[in-house]
Amino acid sequence: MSENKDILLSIRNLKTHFHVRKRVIRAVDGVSLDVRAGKTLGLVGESGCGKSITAHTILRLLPKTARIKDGEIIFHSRKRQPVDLLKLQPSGKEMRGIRGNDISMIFQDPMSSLNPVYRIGDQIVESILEHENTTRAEAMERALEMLKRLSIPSAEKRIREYPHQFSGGMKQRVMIAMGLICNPELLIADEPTTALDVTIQAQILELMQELQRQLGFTIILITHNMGIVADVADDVAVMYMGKIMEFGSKEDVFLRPSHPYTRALLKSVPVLGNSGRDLLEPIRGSTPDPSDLPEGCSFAPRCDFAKPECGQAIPYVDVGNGHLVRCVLAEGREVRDGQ
Amino acid sequence: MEAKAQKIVKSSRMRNVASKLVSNKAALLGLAIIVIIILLCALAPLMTPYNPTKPDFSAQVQPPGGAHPFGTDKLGRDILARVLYGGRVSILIGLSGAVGGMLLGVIIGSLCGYFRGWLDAVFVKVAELVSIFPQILLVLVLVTILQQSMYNLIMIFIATGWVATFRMVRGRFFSLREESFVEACRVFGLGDLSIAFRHILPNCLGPVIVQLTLNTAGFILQEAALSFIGLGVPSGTPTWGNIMNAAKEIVSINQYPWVWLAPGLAIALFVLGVNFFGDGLRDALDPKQI
Amino acid sequence: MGNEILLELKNIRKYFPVEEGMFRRTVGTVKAVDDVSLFVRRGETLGLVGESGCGKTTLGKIIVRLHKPTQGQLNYRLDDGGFKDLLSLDKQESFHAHRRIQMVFQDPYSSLNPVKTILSAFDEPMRVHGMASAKERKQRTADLLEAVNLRSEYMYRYPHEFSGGQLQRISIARALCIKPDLVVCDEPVSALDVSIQAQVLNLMKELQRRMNLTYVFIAHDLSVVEYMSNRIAVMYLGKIVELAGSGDLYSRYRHPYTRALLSAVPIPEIGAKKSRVVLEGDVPSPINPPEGCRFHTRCSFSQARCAQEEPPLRPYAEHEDHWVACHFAETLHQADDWVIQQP
Amino acid sequence: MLKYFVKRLIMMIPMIVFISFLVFVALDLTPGDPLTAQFSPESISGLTHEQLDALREEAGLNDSLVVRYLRWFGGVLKGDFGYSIQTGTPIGSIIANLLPATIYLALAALVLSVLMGLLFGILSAIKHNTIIDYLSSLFGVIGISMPEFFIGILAILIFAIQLKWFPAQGRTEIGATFWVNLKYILLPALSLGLALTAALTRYTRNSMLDVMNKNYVKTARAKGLSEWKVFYRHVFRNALMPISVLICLRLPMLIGGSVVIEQVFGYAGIGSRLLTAINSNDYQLVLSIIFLLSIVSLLSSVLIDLITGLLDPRVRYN
Repeated sequence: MSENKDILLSIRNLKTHFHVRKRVIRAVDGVSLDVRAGKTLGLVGESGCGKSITAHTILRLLPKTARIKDGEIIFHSRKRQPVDLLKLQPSGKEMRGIRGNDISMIFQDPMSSLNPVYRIGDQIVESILEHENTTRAEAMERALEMLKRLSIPSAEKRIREYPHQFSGGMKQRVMIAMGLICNPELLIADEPTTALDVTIQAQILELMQELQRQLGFTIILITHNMGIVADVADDVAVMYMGKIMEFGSKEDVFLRPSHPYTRALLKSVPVLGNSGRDLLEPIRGSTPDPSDLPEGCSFAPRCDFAKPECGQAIPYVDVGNGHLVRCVLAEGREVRDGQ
Repeated sequence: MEAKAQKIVKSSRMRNVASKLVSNKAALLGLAIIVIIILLCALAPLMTPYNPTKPDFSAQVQPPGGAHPFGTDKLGRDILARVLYGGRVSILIGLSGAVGGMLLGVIIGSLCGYFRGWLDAVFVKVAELVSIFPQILLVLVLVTILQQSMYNLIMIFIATGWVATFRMVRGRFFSLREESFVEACRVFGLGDLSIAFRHILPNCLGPVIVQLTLNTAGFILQEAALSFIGLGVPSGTPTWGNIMNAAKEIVSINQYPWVWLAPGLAIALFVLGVNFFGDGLRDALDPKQI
Repeated sequence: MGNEILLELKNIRKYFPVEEGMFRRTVGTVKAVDDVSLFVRRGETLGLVGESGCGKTTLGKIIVRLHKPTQGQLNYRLDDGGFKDLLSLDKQESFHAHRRIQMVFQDPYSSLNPVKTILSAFDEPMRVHGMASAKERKQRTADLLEAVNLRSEYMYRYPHEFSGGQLQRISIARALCIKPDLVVCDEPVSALDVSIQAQVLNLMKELQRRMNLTYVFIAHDLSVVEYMSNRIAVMYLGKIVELAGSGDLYSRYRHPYTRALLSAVPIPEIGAKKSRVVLEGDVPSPINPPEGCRFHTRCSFSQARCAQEEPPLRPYAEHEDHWVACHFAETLHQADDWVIQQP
Repeated sequence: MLKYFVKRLIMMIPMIVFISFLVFVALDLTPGDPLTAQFSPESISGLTHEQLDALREEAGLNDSLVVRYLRWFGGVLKGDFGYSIQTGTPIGSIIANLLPATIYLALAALVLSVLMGLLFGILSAIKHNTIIDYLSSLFGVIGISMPEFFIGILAILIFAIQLKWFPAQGRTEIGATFWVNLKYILLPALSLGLALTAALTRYTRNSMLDVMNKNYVKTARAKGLSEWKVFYRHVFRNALMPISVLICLRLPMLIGGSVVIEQVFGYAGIGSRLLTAINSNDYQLVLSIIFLLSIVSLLSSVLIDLITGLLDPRVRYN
């Protein structure tokens, strides 16, 4: 995890735990990541692996029961001094200055992510007026231009309409418009197309890539769909039970998968074209209870290559120019989490 | 195969609902109040020697203390006796009205919720009409036609009390009707009535019981108000409401407050208990709260 | 896989009235399923794929008679070999026909009655369909739970004590308790986690082999449908636009919508050069679908004829099992940008 | 928007007609001679039986129920409710000067309870799971458990008699200014409104908490808005709609309750007049008052319903 200039966000040993009645759920349990500026990082894993909590921790949008136990998130912004987001007051002035302005976020379910009683235009303009002192008319003009850029038909009319008059696909475009209106440096997309049909999903992913090419912002794309990551991401981080099992470029992870979980995940997903000739190999058992995770590697109980050492601390190993694997079997230079 | 051998126990929903209730102190307090007051009223003859209705002109308007722990009213009748005997009637009216209303509401609600069509449209309009009419006015209309009696009062409560349960059961049927387990029953060829009453209805019992407690509380208050203005239970049989009838004059409010304070507090305490218990029940039965 | 036809749908239509206003006046009709005909052979898996609103779930529910179709026949081969329209049976026959066709639902958490034990969920259907002795029913429940890799003691538990994957396996076992020949599976794995999906899909394949079951497999995820199905029907706005063997559909697709669907599915592999076909705008409203071919408003190959004349679903060239509903199916695939996937 | 208002008003007409028919049927079932209800005592006193019968025939009292209903309803629409059997004065005038007092009381109770209910509800939602939340839910439970008249009597004992802040009885006094009238109405309005205040507190809290978990609130926070702006613009506005539905549901109870409260406070409104009418079997007056009170309750619930339409564009636009 080298410290060079093109890193926009570096997360070190992040631990976000939840206290629910007497149990402690270690949702994010020591995550370290570097997000390259202008690129797209795919954060992939099954539900409950902590990918969404990691993203919410970046923007400090966590419920009251959450506790950030450890770690730091350095934001190397172009517009301001590097700052550790975890040191800021969650709803303090400085953090709010970043949220929606330098780092913005869009969510999974477009149907319920827009306020039903406000017009579309007003909801987009609200972000501009919050972060920049400009006139409402000027802000509305920018909102209209952004809606057009997201190819929403007859934008002049639709900007005055209400969310219930929009389809799922159209609402997600409005969300993207809202996220990009203050031209942020980082857009976090939490399962943006999971609730959409596959052809609409293709439109949205295509749109996001096109806008990234034009505006140059960085994307963290959170999904459980390996296909989307292979299609859109530049770097990939595979998460399981609150830890990153494997991190590397798209080619590293898909052509040279080195962690047993990544390999098992790729073999358990049907791929279009082989039409059922070779049988899927499901991962046996089921995800363990997050409140009493086993010591060492939490994938060990379901892993075909499990060995006794998997019970102790697991090294985070660089198996080849930045391709990191958290597994005893991996050969290479060990990397400290904190570094 | 499943990982560890889980302890195979015939666990039941009722057990985990009960365990959640026990952990809710307010619900337990509520239950205690209800049980104590009902016991006191039921065992009234043992608690006080006095007759609640026989006037005793030698002991008019005595303040609490001595022979009369709660004092006596203008006709020398012992207030404690009247509160205890009166409690029986008030609780009986409140409970029977609520139970009657619940049964009616469940039956109509289930049929309308499951079969819809014109039956549903008719009862929705009827329910709307009944809820537009302030309940007291409906009672006054019926009181002017029929004469006052405890029996008529219960009938009136049932005639107006079914609406809340009806709306709730009908709503639950509308949503449950689309659930897959109901569709599965139809695919197995089970009959409509057995689906409605043996599969869907049991899922509504939780909120129905909660509504029962709320209705009981509501009717006790309603009976007290009606009896207080002299249109509920005729003053011959004492109830918490008509005991307080004496409190209409200012002089009795000020000079001998004990006459109306005891029954008033009895109503408030009992209804408070019912509400605490009802709230605890709602949280315990709410599937969302693990 | 025998080629004996088990079920034949003939010109099935299902229109839902759209009501508005105080007096629930009907102001339009949603043509959810519009003149669909197809057959299912015994032992095969017929895939039904399409995006939301295409009518695949409605068609599935018509097969199990949860919905009564506005028009059309549901011909089923009964034990004596003869075909009967399930929609015109008398009360008794109609009840017994429920044994033949069963359904597995999408949401595992709502397909079992939360206030009843697993045993009673199995027991009632068996009892109603003539399995007299309670002991025998309990034994069959135990066997079925073991058949789906679950401990038979779980029959005494309540649904809220199981995970999504376990519940879905229980629902599959329950659907088999009265020995159906045809099971309609409506998005059986979409609500499950990726690793659990593979377990359930393989279980369904194994049960099909062991009990000679026939599946109608409904899903929006083309990769899952292709993995499970022998033949796949692609639906759009209430109609079947293409029907072919799963291998054929992938490599020799002939309908522009199938092509767009295939190109939109993200592949978890690198290096597969794939030209992206991105459709414009949203799916039109099913209340008044476009005239002629319903896809012509979004089809990049559409010509004048497409807007006037609705293309019938007809066999494509000489392939016996390949049907397509497009006037220009024979010529379109010659275009150079037609192929989207280098194998 | 207008279409929605007009539609709601039209929907009300069948309801009014139905209520009036119900009331008339009840009137018909009551004993007592309808004649005395249609003619002032002077005009019919001293007439012989035959003349009374002729009068009855001429007034069409022997016609079928429906015809008499239509004539009665026609009169009602013109403000002619007939005569009070007991006092002989035209019912129209009795209602004219007593109904406004009751409406004034119910309105005051509504305003007070809505303000207090929303305030406590919002406070306990914002300060969720703190002492404030606990106290206000306790206040909520106690408020809905106390009978209204008991609260009234306690209020009189403490605030009127002991502390002498407010008059114990009565509605107004000669030459009373607005402020003096306010002093008269405060205690009755508070007692009448307490149950609604308690219910509103609980309901507002739950409705606010429910909205706070919605995705669009998370979106609002993700825009960088301050907690206060998120509450004010996004949470409160959406929480208001279910609350106005509750007010609409509880309004009939408010009007019903005023009958009891007027008795306790000796507040001369249509409610207490209704009770005296019942005790003296003045049926025509009783049922006319009941008819009017239910119309008021219907009108106010439709009004609240329209406000809901105003707030929620989905209602306006579909």
